[in-house]
This record gives sequence, structure tokens and C-alpha cells, in this order.
Amino acid sequence: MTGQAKAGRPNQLLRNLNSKIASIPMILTALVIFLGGTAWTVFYSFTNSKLLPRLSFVGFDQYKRLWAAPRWIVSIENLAVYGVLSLIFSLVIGFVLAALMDQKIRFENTFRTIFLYPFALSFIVTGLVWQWVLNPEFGVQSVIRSLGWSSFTFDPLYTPSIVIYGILIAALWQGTGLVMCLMLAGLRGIDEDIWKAARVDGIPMWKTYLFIVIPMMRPVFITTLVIIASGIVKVYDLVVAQTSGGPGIASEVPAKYVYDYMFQAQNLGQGFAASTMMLITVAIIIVPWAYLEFGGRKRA
Amino acid sequence: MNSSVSIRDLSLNFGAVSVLKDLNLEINDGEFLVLLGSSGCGKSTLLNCIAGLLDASDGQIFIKGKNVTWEEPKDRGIGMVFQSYALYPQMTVEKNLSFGLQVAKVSQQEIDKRVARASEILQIQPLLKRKPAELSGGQRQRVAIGRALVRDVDVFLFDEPLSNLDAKLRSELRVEIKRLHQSLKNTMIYVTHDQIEALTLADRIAIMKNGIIQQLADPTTIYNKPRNLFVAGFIGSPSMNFLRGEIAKQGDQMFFTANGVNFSLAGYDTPEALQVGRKVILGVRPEHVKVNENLGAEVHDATVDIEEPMGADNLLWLKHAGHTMSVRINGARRFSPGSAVKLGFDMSLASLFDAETELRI
Amino acid sequence: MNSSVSIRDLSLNFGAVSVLKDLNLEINDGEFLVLLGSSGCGKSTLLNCIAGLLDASDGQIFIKGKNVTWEEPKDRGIGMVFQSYALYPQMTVEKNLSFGLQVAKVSQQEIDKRVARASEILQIQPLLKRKPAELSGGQRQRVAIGRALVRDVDVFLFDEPLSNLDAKLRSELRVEIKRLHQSLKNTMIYVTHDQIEALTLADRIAIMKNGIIQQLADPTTIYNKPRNLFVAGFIGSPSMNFLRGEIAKQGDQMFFTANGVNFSLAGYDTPEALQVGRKVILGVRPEHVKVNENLGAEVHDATVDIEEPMGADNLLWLKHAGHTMSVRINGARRFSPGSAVKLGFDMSLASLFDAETELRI
Amino acid sequence: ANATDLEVTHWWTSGGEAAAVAELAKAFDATGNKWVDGAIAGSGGTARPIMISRITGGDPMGATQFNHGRQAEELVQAGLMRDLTDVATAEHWKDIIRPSSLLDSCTIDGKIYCAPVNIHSWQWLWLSNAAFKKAGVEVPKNWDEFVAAAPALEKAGIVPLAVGGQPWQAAGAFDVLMVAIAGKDTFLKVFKDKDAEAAAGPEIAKVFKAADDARKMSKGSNVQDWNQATNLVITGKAGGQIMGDWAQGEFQLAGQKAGTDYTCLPGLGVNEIISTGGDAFYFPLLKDADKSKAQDVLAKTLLDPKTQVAFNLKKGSLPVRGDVDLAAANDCMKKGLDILAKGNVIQGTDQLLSADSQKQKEDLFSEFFANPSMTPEAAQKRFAEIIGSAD
Amino acid sequence: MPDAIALKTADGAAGKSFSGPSGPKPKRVISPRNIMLYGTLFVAAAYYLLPLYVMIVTSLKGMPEIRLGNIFSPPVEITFEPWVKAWATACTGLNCDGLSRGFWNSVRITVPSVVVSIAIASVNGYALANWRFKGSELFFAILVVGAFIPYQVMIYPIVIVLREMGIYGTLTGLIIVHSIFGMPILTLLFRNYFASLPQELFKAARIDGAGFWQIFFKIMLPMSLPIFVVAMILQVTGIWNDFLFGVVFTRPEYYPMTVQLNNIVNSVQGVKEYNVNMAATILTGLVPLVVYFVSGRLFVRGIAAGAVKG
Ligand SMILES: Nc1ncnc2c1ncn2[C@@H]1O[C@H](COP(=O)(O)OP(=O)(O)OP(=O)(O)O)[C@@H](O)[C@H]1O
Ligand SMILES: Nc1ncnc2c1ncn2[C@@H]1O[C@H](COP(=O)(O)OP(=O)(O)OP(=O)(O)O)[C@@H](O)[C@H]1O
Ligand SMILES: [Mg+2]
Ligand SMILES: [Mg+2]
Repeated sequence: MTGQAKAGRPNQLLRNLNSKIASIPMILTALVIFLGGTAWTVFYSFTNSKLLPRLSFVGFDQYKRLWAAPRWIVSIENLAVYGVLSLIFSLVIGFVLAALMDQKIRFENTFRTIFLYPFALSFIVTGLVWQWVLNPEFGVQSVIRSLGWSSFTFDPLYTPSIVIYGILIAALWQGTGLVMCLMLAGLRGIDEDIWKAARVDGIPMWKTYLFIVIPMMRPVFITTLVIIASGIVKVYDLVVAQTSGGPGIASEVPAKYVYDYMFQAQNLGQGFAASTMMLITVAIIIVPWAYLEFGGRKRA
Repeated sequence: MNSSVSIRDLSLNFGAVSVLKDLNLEINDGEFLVLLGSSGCGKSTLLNCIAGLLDASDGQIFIKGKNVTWEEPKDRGIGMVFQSYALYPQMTVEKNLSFGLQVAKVSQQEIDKRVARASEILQIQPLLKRKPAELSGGQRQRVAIGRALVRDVDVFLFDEPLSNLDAKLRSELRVEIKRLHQSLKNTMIYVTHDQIEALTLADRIAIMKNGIIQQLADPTTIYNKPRNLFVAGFIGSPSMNFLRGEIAKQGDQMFFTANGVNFSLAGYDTPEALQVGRKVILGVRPEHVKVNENLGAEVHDATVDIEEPMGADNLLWLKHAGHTMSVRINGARRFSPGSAVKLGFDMSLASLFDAETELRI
Repeated sequence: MNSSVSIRDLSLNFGAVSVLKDLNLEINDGEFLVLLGSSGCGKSTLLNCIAGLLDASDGQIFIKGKNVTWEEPKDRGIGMVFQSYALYPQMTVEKNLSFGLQVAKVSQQEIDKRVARASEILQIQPLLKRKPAELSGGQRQRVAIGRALVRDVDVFLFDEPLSNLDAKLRSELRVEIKRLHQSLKNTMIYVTHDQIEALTLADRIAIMKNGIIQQLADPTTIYNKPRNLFVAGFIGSPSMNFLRGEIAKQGDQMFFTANGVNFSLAGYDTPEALQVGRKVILGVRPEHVKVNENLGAEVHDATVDIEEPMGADNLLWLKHAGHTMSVRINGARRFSPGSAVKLGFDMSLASLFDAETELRI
Repeated sequence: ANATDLEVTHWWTSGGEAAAVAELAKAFDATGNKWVDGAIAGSGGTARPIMISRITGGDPMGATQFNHGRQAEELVQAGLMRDLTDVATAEHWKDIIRPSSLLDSCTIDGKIYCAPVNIHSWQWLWLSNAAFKKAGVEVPKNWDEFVAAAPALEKAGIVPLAVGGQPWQAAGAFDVLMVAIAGKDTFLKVFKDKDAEAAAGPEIAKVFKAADDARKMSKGSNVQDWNQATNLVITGKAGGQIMGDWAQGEFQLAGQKAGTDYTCLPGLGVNEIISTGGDAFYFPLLKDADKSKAQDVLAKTLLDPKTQVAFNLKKGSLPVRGDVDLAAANDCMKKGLDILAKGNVIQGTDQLLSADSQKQKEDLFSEFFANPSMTPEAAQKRFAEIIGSAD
Repeated sequence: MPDAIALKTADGAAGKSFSGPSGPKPKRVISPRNIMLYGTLFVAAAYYLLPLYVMIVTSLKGMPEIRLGNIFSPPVEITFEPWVKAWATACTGLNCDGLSRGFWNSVRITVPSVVVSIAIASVNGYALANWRFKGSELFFAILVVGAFIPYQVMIYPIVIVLREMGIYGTLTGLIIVHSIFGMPILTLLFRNYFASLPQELFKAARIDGAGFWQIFFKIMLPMSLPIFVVAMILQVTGIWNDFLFGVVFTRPEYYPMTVQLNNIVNSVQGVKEYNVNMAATILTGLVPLVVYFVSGRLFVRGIAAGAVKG
């Protein structure tokens, strides 16, 4: 048998061919749309394209103008406030609800449906409804005033300093249900024995959650964080439907700045520069995550 | 002797399913009791009831003479070790040990003392700063025991603490647990479905089936005088050989007869129970069948079907009078499949069961 | 003898990690070869390479003389049985068996014939219409084997097919697999980390460690003449007793001496390897130590530390000359902890290993 | 000709606007073709991106509304729009369209690319007679009187000046104040010549002072859309509103009569000058010959005298032809026509500034009106910067 | 030892030790814990239900009643006219057929888009989980990062790509756009899910000779109901609720219901007709809501299998 020839390695391109064929849509999307589109956008952010993209380069002018624009600064500040608060509150409320739901309660299905149904509605709808509920003439404020507390004031949508909280209320209403679901799935994945061990050790429920369960749910928190964060960066529809960025420019957000300048102001260059800044923000958020998620797994 | 844990008429239902049925059990002070049974028979459920992690549907539980039926787990003076260890993954070993004490507001000095003592007993001092993920299976096991140890409890509960480990480690840790019991002298209740663990560790074994204790006795009794067919078949690997037949008499000699083959019953330990014509089941353990050597008075013919050499022992599967019989012999003695052999049976070591009640007679 | 599977210089790396290293293995036609090794040593990886489920980094694989290194799994003439059985949950047993044939466009008539034959051999005819979820562990196991059987393959690959089962079922199915091999006479490659399975099933055992085959031999040789310290320690439960010491001479009598205690080496099987002063490790299996009976010429003193009765056997952990020694005796002989005993060693059954190379001498 | 469907996109969706569009559709359908309505609600800001995407994406509509001026400039330069010069010559648009600046805005490199349909002027103050009656003051005749009457209105629980939340409303109101207070020359200096110095100067400072007043007076008008603001005036909840003549459509729809129910003050009653912005239809270049023909028909129809009258009456705007008879026009429209006839006109900011600069301006004024802590001085400084970099 | 009876006390009542607590610990229904637990849940539920309540109540009122004030008070006189108007007669520009036209457009867009995007993503996820090839993880990483890119950034390049392909403004174009933007999250879900299925099944099928597609259709698909439900719910809600793509990438004859909703809500005729707006809002959200109510249970299961692991 020594005479047998060593079989050559077949062409590597053809191995796994079906898989490669099946992945063509993904590869095209990744390369053409996500990579190509992004590169295209970054590239044109250095031009002074107006209504149509054109190749007249102006260096960093668009960026200088961007960072000098009060509306952009306000947008960034709003995004920061909205982002941090909505992260914190989504996680806290979502987790608390999930923890409550995990207590073997009655009507679990009903409660879960109630918490989750807003997620089925679009931001447009959410924005409209909360605009309505928060309207000082008809909504919560007028109702409470009509109950006798006539000095009661709660009109976030018409008060520039707190308008972002009005948007936050609506966003939380829409999104916490999903967070709760994710958390609930995570909680259900925790080993029953851990709970038992904690009970035998005499650790009170809240301490068990705080010191044992939450640290164990790290992966769930990370997944959730990524989902919430990606939504935060993109927030647009909600603001448009609820306040259109008002009063004044008090509730502007970066995505709206991009859209308005690209299409309303017909200044693509400015819009592209703003998108590029958003991309950089996104990169700052997710590159560490992607590194942990994809880089880390290979080593594990 | 003092009763350490006492269970009276305990019942437990999950909805309509009754898992434990009117269960009674007295466990002595310092005793090592093993609950043995196949999967789903209710062992963990019973243990969880004792720990207070499940509410009984009926009945009472006493620990150290105190009725603890309604007490919280932490107030029962028990410590528990779980199959998956249930270590708190993000805490160091030291924190795992001390967390329960800190919550109970024990002074730091006392905590340090107890952790030091437990980690000395379990020899985990070098691991105190590590996290559970950085420990081997055996080390985790020890930490889990340590968590019960620091709490200075009267009763240790173990729920299959070794079944996640590989065979080698399992046999090592078995010895360690045994040693620990010898030095601590606490009451220990240990759930397992591994009979080797039960036989080697237990002072007494309670064999469970469908939520009912089938036999409660020391390992030797369980092994040699199983109370019923279930216990006999459950204990021993490979399992006891069972032959269905009836009792016959020839002259003044009692026989067990099956498939036309007679086995002399001379030497059976309770001869008074042998009535001619009674339908019985004969049980003989594989190591109590002699092959070719020391055959005794009565000799049977058989052929080797399969041979399973296992190192120290050699397991033969024989064809004998229409049934298959397993025989364990010394590992050095080898037989090739198909060869003819002679068998001898020692009835003083065999068991007879009533075919109907399945109880040992 | 014809070679059925032949592996030449096989290497496999996962990224930078080299899992298999220049592995060579010839498996004979009709042979039952067991790959034995602890978790993570590369057994499954090797099996997957043979099956074509993993691409080798280097080297070649021949099956029935044909180079199949780059063939698709289905073209290799192999069948595989997995630890979790990997039955298709949504298909009936019958569909599970016939799926591969249908994919291969075998005629329906032929499919029916083969399924009928396989289900007869495995006695699963009554189960054909059920889904896997409605089967017991043992039945699933049989269906999984059946799936390989219908495909009429030359080589069966088993990846720890029994390790998900409980002890009782495991020992039953072990016998069935052995019987199947005796009747089919196919080549079988069987991965396990359970040494009992390896010893009972194998014609030859390949013991692996870190992707390298440590010893390839029949079970008796592996058990009695382990090639190195690793093999010696890996096989046998409880593990072989090891004593570190050196060779000495008194008069014309060779001795092994450790902690000031001498063991006569009379009867050691390769006396020519014994040079005075050589640092060696003495290995004695627990069942080769005699306690109080048949002691032989040389007698040692020891005390019982722990006793582990295991039914048929009784395991003693003894304190002897500064180390712990395990001894296996008959289950009927009992000793209480602390009692003094006398030991005897039979050097013809012991092994000596070079302290440096760890190879048997 | 056989019937051709022509899709027309626009953002005229309020009550008065929709009624006006219906007139256009009726006229076009009468030619044997079919008007397929593609209304996109919101405002130009919502609709324009969609229109532009469709044109640049290669799926153009038959005709589309833009504010004439600079919004479609680049589309024309990219060759995506249809040249209407032939129709225009045949129909003598040069002669009939008045003021001629309207057609100039449609002309690029000597070719005509759009058909103007109306003249909209921004410079109007709409007052609710009922509100002033309730407050017990005379209906003001000019801006200063209006400012003076504000406290009385407030006391009566009436918001003096309704300003909607949409950014263009604030910016528009400022432009109106500028014409009224600083005059035509300054207006042109700032917006036509982009003179940053003038923008920072004392004249404009006065305008900012007035804007500051307007800001104070508008506190409490919590509405978004311009017609909701108008509605506040109609219902007497607000005293007045600075809004273009399209607001008139809403008054009409509500059945109110100029003079008795409401009062209009062109040029805020200070400086009777009106701007001549407006809407125009552009016609993307289509491949289908039938549709191209239908486009010509539509262009012709839009400027037909009958269509002009019917449309503008409903819309509340002024016709682009001087030769039509607007006997049916109400008081306010007649005032407008008078001013137009006198030639007291200026170009609108849409025609003078790029969309980009307009947007920046909107950002500034919507912030200024919503944020009381922003001083007029700071706002003026930023205004000057925008003008300085405007194009 | 006689028999099993010995282990049981024959008569429980006779035992002296049977004093003290026995049987299950008595549970009070109104314990502080339960009050806290259900109290919090009910308050939270009220917060989540409030807007829905307001929507429904408002949609059943007439305009005069709305103008009178309290949005929370139930309608004095129930009228379904706003619903009829929202569905059938509300005007946008010249079209006065309410949401009805948009509804069928939404169906025409949603059904193929959901099917196509899930089909593509499931195959992608399957390839990534079971048939990795060089670079497959890299493409996937790009894809996932792509999930974060604001849509606005991508609109322009996509318009150009679609124009070059000649499918701008067509239904096909819109389906492609939805598939592209659904791909990152869906692929992630499917990949994690398929990776969590036992690898041995896949290996067994390969040994049985099944190829890429056979394994996918015959082995993997039948086991993947939960994750398909999750994907379906996400896509149905996402695509049904989409406004931006529906309006930017299609022509008016395909405008989805959300566009009509936006038109109705933003076409203010005099005063805002809140009742019609609310009715239109509910009507628009109805389809995803029904999908949720019907398959919500599977949703949580699927989330547990696909999103959290991995
Ligand atoms: N929460 C529960 N609800 C309903 N039935 C349960 C519950 N927990 C356990 N059971 C049932 O009670 C029976 C006993 O379960 P238990 O866990 O005590 O078995 P076990 O003897 O510990 O088995 P194993 O060896 O598998 O751990 C089983 O049939 C199980 O299905
Ligand atoms: N896909 C993979 N990528 C990287 N390393 C791997 C991969 N699969 C296996 N390994 C590594 O290769 C080594 C051998 O794995 P293998 O599965 O062959 O072990 P095994 O002997 O079958 O163990 P077990 O008894 O646990 O099944 C292990 O160290 C494992 O971590
Ligand atoms: Mg259990
Ligand atoms: Mg393996």
C-alpha cells in the first residue's frame, strides 16, 4: 500500500460551495451596502455636495461647521442625556418587571402581554399617543388640575428644559417590554440550584438578585445593551412624531439633524459629515463589544 | 440513640401528581444516610423538603427534636451541597464561603476564623482568591462543601454531589467525603443514584421507588438480604440473576426448579419459608456463581456467550438452561465465547422471592 | 490481515492549537478498536477526521485501501453513532432509519428491506412508528445504531455512545454492542473515556493523551503491562498504587526500597532491567495486594484508614510506610478503620517504571 | 389625445389647500387626461426628500410641486427636469406672468423649467376681531398697536400672537418683521447681497427687538402646525398670527368673513410691501412620450386663466397672471392685488437663499422663539454669521 | 423487619409528636410580599395600558366631547364614526379613502418582505452556524456592526444602488431594502439558534449523505419553529410599522398604511380630529398587535433560545 499516491488537496474555493452560494446575499449586503455605503458616505462628507453628490472637496469644512452649529451640539447633548437615561431606565425597569414576573405570579401571560404590546406599535404611533397624553390642555396635566390641584404643571413637550424626558417616557413605554422579555429569558436560564443555595445560606431575595443573579446575567445584559444602544443611536421617528424636535430645537437628535440637512436643507455634505460623526459614536460603542463577542469567543 | 432528623408521614404533591407518599424516616445523630433510587423517584424532592426549599403537602419534619416544618431553610441548621455545586460564579472562593455569614452579620473576625478552619479541613487554602471558573470539578465540589461547613450546621444535605464528575475524580472524592464524615461526625443525608456511592458511603441506605422507601438498612443487609425484588435488582452491577420457577421436594431435599433444571436449596437461610409448589424467583449474584472451580456438590452445565474482561474482574455471560446468566470471576481467568463450563451455586448466599408479592422469603 | 482503516501522519490544528499530532494507526478488518482517553485528549476529533466531518491539517486517511482524505462523509463507507444519538426529532424511527437511503435515492423496496433487517437485528420493530421523544434511552441508542446499520457500511464509528445512560442500561447495552460486533463482524471504532467499556469491548485499545497515542494493544496487555506511567495510572479503578523509590541489592536479592521499606523484586518479569541505584516507581494494582491471607514470603505491616464496601468487593485504604495504599479484597471480608493488617505483594504482577522517562522497564 | 395618467405630488393637504388642488385636478381631468394625486402630508420638509429621492432614484412622478426658487436648481442642472421653454413660448408666459421675477426663478440658462401657479406673500398679520372685542380693545391697525394691545389680551386669557412650533413659521415671521420694520432695502441688502455687516447692524437690531416682543406675545400657543395656529385666531383663542396669505383659505373654510370676523394687515400695517414667493410645478424628464405630452398639457392647464382664478380663490393666494378677473376675491385678496399692482413687491427668501441657509435660519429662529433665555443680541450675532456664510 | 408498613405510622393521629406545625406552611393571600408584588405589577400595567385606553376611548368620542376636556373619561356617547372615517373616508389631498388603500398595500409589502427577509436570514444563519468558511465570521461581524448604522446614512447609497439595478420604486426594490435592513438582527438570531441546536444532528445528517439544502429543509427547519416565530414577529412589526422606506423607496400606488396614517394625522383640516387620528392609529397598529397576542408565548421561548444564548 506504500505506493498509493497522496491525494491532492482539492480546490479550497469549491469546498463548502453551497454555503458560499447561500451566503452571497449576506456578503453582498455586508460589502456593498454596509461597507460600501459607509465608505461612500464618509468619502462625500469631505465635499460640499448640495442636493446631489458631487466631487468638490472642501476638506474638513463640513465638520467645522457641524461642530459650530448650536443645533448639532444640542442634538448631541440630547442624545447623551436620552441615551444614558434610557439605558439605565430600560435596564432597571425591564429587570424589575422581569424579576416580578419571575415570582411564579398568577396571570403571568396577561401581564407579559400588557408589558410587551407597545413594542408592536411603531414609534410614529407611540409618539402620537404620548403627544396626546402629555398635551397640557387635554392630557395628564388638565386631568389632575380638574381634580382640584390647579397649580399642577406637567407639560414636558412644551418646556424646552425637560422635553427630552417627555420623549424618554414614550420611549420607555415602547421599549421596556422587550427588555423585560430578554431579562426574563435570562432569569429563567439561571440554575435553580443557585436560588436554593442562596436560600439555604439565608441570603435575602434582593441581595440574591443584586450580588448573585445580576452578575450571572452578564451576557444577557450585554445583548440587551447592544439592542437598546443600537436603537438609541437611531432614534428619529419618535422625536419627529412627538415633538418634531421642538419646542425650538430643544429635542433635536443627531439622526434628525442628518435627515434634515441631507434632504430639507439640501446639503448632503453637511448631512454626511453628521452621519460620519454618528458612525464614530457607534464605533466607540460597539467595537469594544464586537471585540469581546467575536474576538473573545475564538479564544474560549 | 438520638434522632437528628425525623420525618413523619410526609406527603408531597405537585398538583395532582403525588411525589412523596406518607413517608416516615428517622435519621440518627451522626449517621450517614444515603437516599438511593433511580431518576425521578423523588429523592431530590425529599431532600428539598428537609431543607425547607419545598413545602410539604402534609406531615412534619423535626431536626434535632425541633419541629421545623414551617421554618425557613436558613433557620433549620442545615447545609446543602448541590449537583451543579451552585457556586456564585462571580465571587472568589473566599467570598463564596463567607457571603452567607456576612449576610447573617457574623463578625468579620469570626468569619475569618470559620473560613480558615473550613478551608483547612478541605485543603482549599491556596484557592481562596480564585473564582469558581478557575477551579477543577473536584475543587468546586470542595468549595461547595465548604459553604455548608462554615455555617456550622447540624445536618449536611448532599444532592448527587458527584454525578457531574468523571469516574476517577468521583472515586477520589468519595473517599474524601467519607473521611470528612469520620472527622466531623455530623449527620449527613446524601442523595445519589449511583449504587457504588451508596454502598461505600452509607451507614444506612434508604432505597426509594416512586416516592416510597422500599428498604432502609445498612449496606450489607441491603446487598445480601434485599427485602424485595426491586431492591435486589437495583443493587449490584451487573444485576442479580433472576430465575422464575417453583419449590419442589425430592426425598427430604428441597429444590428450586426452573425450566426443568433443579437447584438444591440446601443451606438457604430461612428454610421454614419453603413450601412445595410455591411460585418463587431465585436470585443469585454474579459473584456467587462458581465456574469450574470450588463447584460444591451440585454441578450445572453452561456455555460461554460473551466475555467482558474488566481488568481486575472478568464478566461472563453464560447460556444456562434456557436463560442468560452473568458471572463474575477473577480477571486473570479467561474463557473464549462458545466454550463449555461447569457451574456451582452456593444457596446460602442466594435469595428467594415470592413470585406474587415479590418480597424476600 | 487486511487493514480496514489506515491513518498516516495525521495532524489537526484548530487555529494555533494542535489537537492531533502526526498520528498513525492501522485498524484491521473486523477489529473492534477502542479509543480511550480523558476528556479533551482529541478522541472525538480523530473520529470526526475519520468520518470526514473535520478536515485534516495534514496526513492521509485510507478506508478499505482507498484514500478518502478529501472524500465527503457519505462516500467513505462509514456509519456513526453519537453520544446524544442525534436522532432527527421530527421523524419517526422508520424515517430516521430510511432518511440516509432516501437521500441516496435507493429504491423504496430496497429501503424497506434494509429497514426491516436492521430493525430485526436490533429488535426495534414495534417502535418503527414512534418519534424519538417517545423512546427510552436504550431504545434511542438502538435506533442510532440502526441508522448506521441500514447503510451497510464497512466501518462503524461510535462516539461515547453510552455515556448519557445510567449505569444499569450502560452495562446492558455494552453487552448488546459486543454481541452485535460478534454477529456483524464489521470494523468498529469506539470512543470512550470509560475504561470498563474499553476493557470489555475492545479487541485492541488505543490510549490517547494530548492527541498522541500512548499505547495500542489488547486489553490484557494494557492492563498488565502498561507501557508507561500514564497508561498505568489511567487504567484500573481505583488507580494503581505508585511508590517512588530506587533499586537496591542485598546479597544476591534485588529490592525496591522506598521510605526505608524494602520490597523483594523476586519474580519481576524483566529482571535484566534492574540496575542498583536506578530511580524507579513501583506500581501495584489494588487487587494484587494480599491482606492477612496468602501473604507470601515477605510481610508488611499496615493499618486500615478507610473501608469502602462495594457489594461484591471491599476496598481498603491502608496506611503503609508513610503512604496511602488502596487494596481490593472480597466483599465478604470486612475490616474496621484503625485495625492493623499484614500485607503481601506479588512482584510478578507489579510494574516498575523509570522515574525519569516514566516508561515501564 | 387618449387619456394619460399623470401622477402629481405635492404637500397641499390642509383643508383650504386640498380644495384648491381639487380645482387643478378638475381642470386637468377636463383635458381628457387623469390627475393621479400624490399628496404627502406634513410640510415641504417631509415631502421634498421623498420627491427628490424619486427623481434621483429614476422613478420620477409626472409633475411635482416645489417652492419656486432654488429648491430644484440642482435637479435641473443634473438634467433630470423637463425643459418647458416650448410650452412657455407658445403660451406667451413671458408676457402674462406678473411679476416677471416669478418666471425668472424658473429660468436657468435661458430655459424655463417650471410653471408657477400662484403668488404667496408672507407679509400678513391676521387678527381675530372677536378676541379684541373680548379683551375690550380696538382691533389694531398696525404692529405697534398690536403690541400695545397685548397685555389686555393676555388679561382676557387670550394668547396675543399665535406661532406654531414648526421651524419655518418662526423664521418666516422674522422675515416679515424685517420687511415691515427695517424696510425693503435692508431686507434686500441682507438676503440678496448677503451683507453680514448689515445683518449685524442697528436696523436689524430693531427687528430683533420686535421679534423679542413677538416671542413674548406668543408664549402659550402650544400648537405645531400653522393651521392649528390659524385656528386659534379663528376661534378667538389667539389675538393674531403672522402668516402668509394661505392662512386666508382656513378663514374661508371656517366661513369667516374678512373685515367682520377677522382683519388682515399686509406688511403688518407698517410697510405695505409683499413678497412674491409661491409654488410652482416642475416636470421631471420622462421616457414615456405620451406622458411627456400630458406634461405639456398640464403645464398649459395650470396657467389657464380659469384654473388660475378657481385655484387661487380657494387657496387664498394671488394668481400669477395679471390679466385675470378676480371679482370674487375678498377684501384681503383685493388689498394684496392692489399692492401687487403698485409694484410694491420683493422676492421671497426662498428665491434669495439656498435651502441650506434657509434651514440654518429656521434652526436659529425656532430656537429663539422657544427659548426665552436667548437674548436678541446673541441671536443677531448668529444671524449675522449665517448671512455671512450664506449662498 | 416485617414489611413496608413498618415504615409508616399506622395511625397518624395517635402519635404524641404530631403537635406543632404540620403540612404546608399556611400562606396568606394578602401578605406584604404579595401586596408589594401585585401592587407594583398593577401600577406598571396601568402605565402600559393607559395610552391604549386613551386611544380607544378617544376614538369612540365625538369631537365636541373631546374639546370639553378630560381624555381619560369614558365616552358619554359612543360613536364609531371616527373609525369609519379613518378607515374609509379621511382625506389626504384629493384621495378620500382613508386607510383602506394603505392596508392592502401594507399587506402586499409586508408578506413578501417578511418571507424573503426571513428566508435569506435563516439560510445565512444556518450557513454561519454549521458551514463556516474562511471569512464567514468577518462578513457576519460587518453585518452586525451594520445594525447600528442609522438608516439615514444608508438611504442615499441605496437609492443609487437600486437606481443602477433599475428597480427603484418597485415592490421588488422595497422588499430588497427590507431584507437588507432586517438581515443583521435576524441573521444573528438564526445563527445563535442554529448554533444552539445539537451539532451532532448536523453531523449525523452529513454522514447520512444529506447536503447543504437537504439538511436545512429536512432537519433544521422542522426544529426551528420558535425562532421563526420570533423572526416573524420582529419582521411583521418592523415592516408593517415602517414609514421611511415605504415612502422613500416606492411610488404612491404602493404607499403602506403608515404613510396614510401620517397623512391623516398631519392633514389637519381646521382642528386636529383627535378621534379620527386615534382610530387610524389603532387600525394601523392592529395587525402587529394581533400577531403579538396570537404568538406572544412562543416569542419569549424563541427569545430565550435565540437571543440570550450565543
Ligand atoms: N416542580 C415540579 N412540578 C411538577 N413535578 C415535579 C416538579 N419537580 C419534580 N417533579 C416530579 O417529581 C418527581 C420526583 O422528582 P425528583 O427531582 O425528586 O426526582 P429525583 O429522584 O431527584 O431524580 P433525579 O435522580 O433525576 O434527580 C419526578 O417525577 C418529577 O417529574
Ligand atoms: N472547533 C474547535 N475549535 C477549537 N478547539 C477545539 C474545537 N473542537 C475541539 N477543540 C479542542 O480540541 C481538543 C480535543 O477535543 P475533542 O472533542 O476531540 O476531545 P475528546 O477527547 O473527544 O473529549 P471528550 O471526552 O470531552 O469528548 C480539546 O482540547 C478541545 O478544546
Ligand atoms: Mg434529583
Ligand atoms: Mg468527545
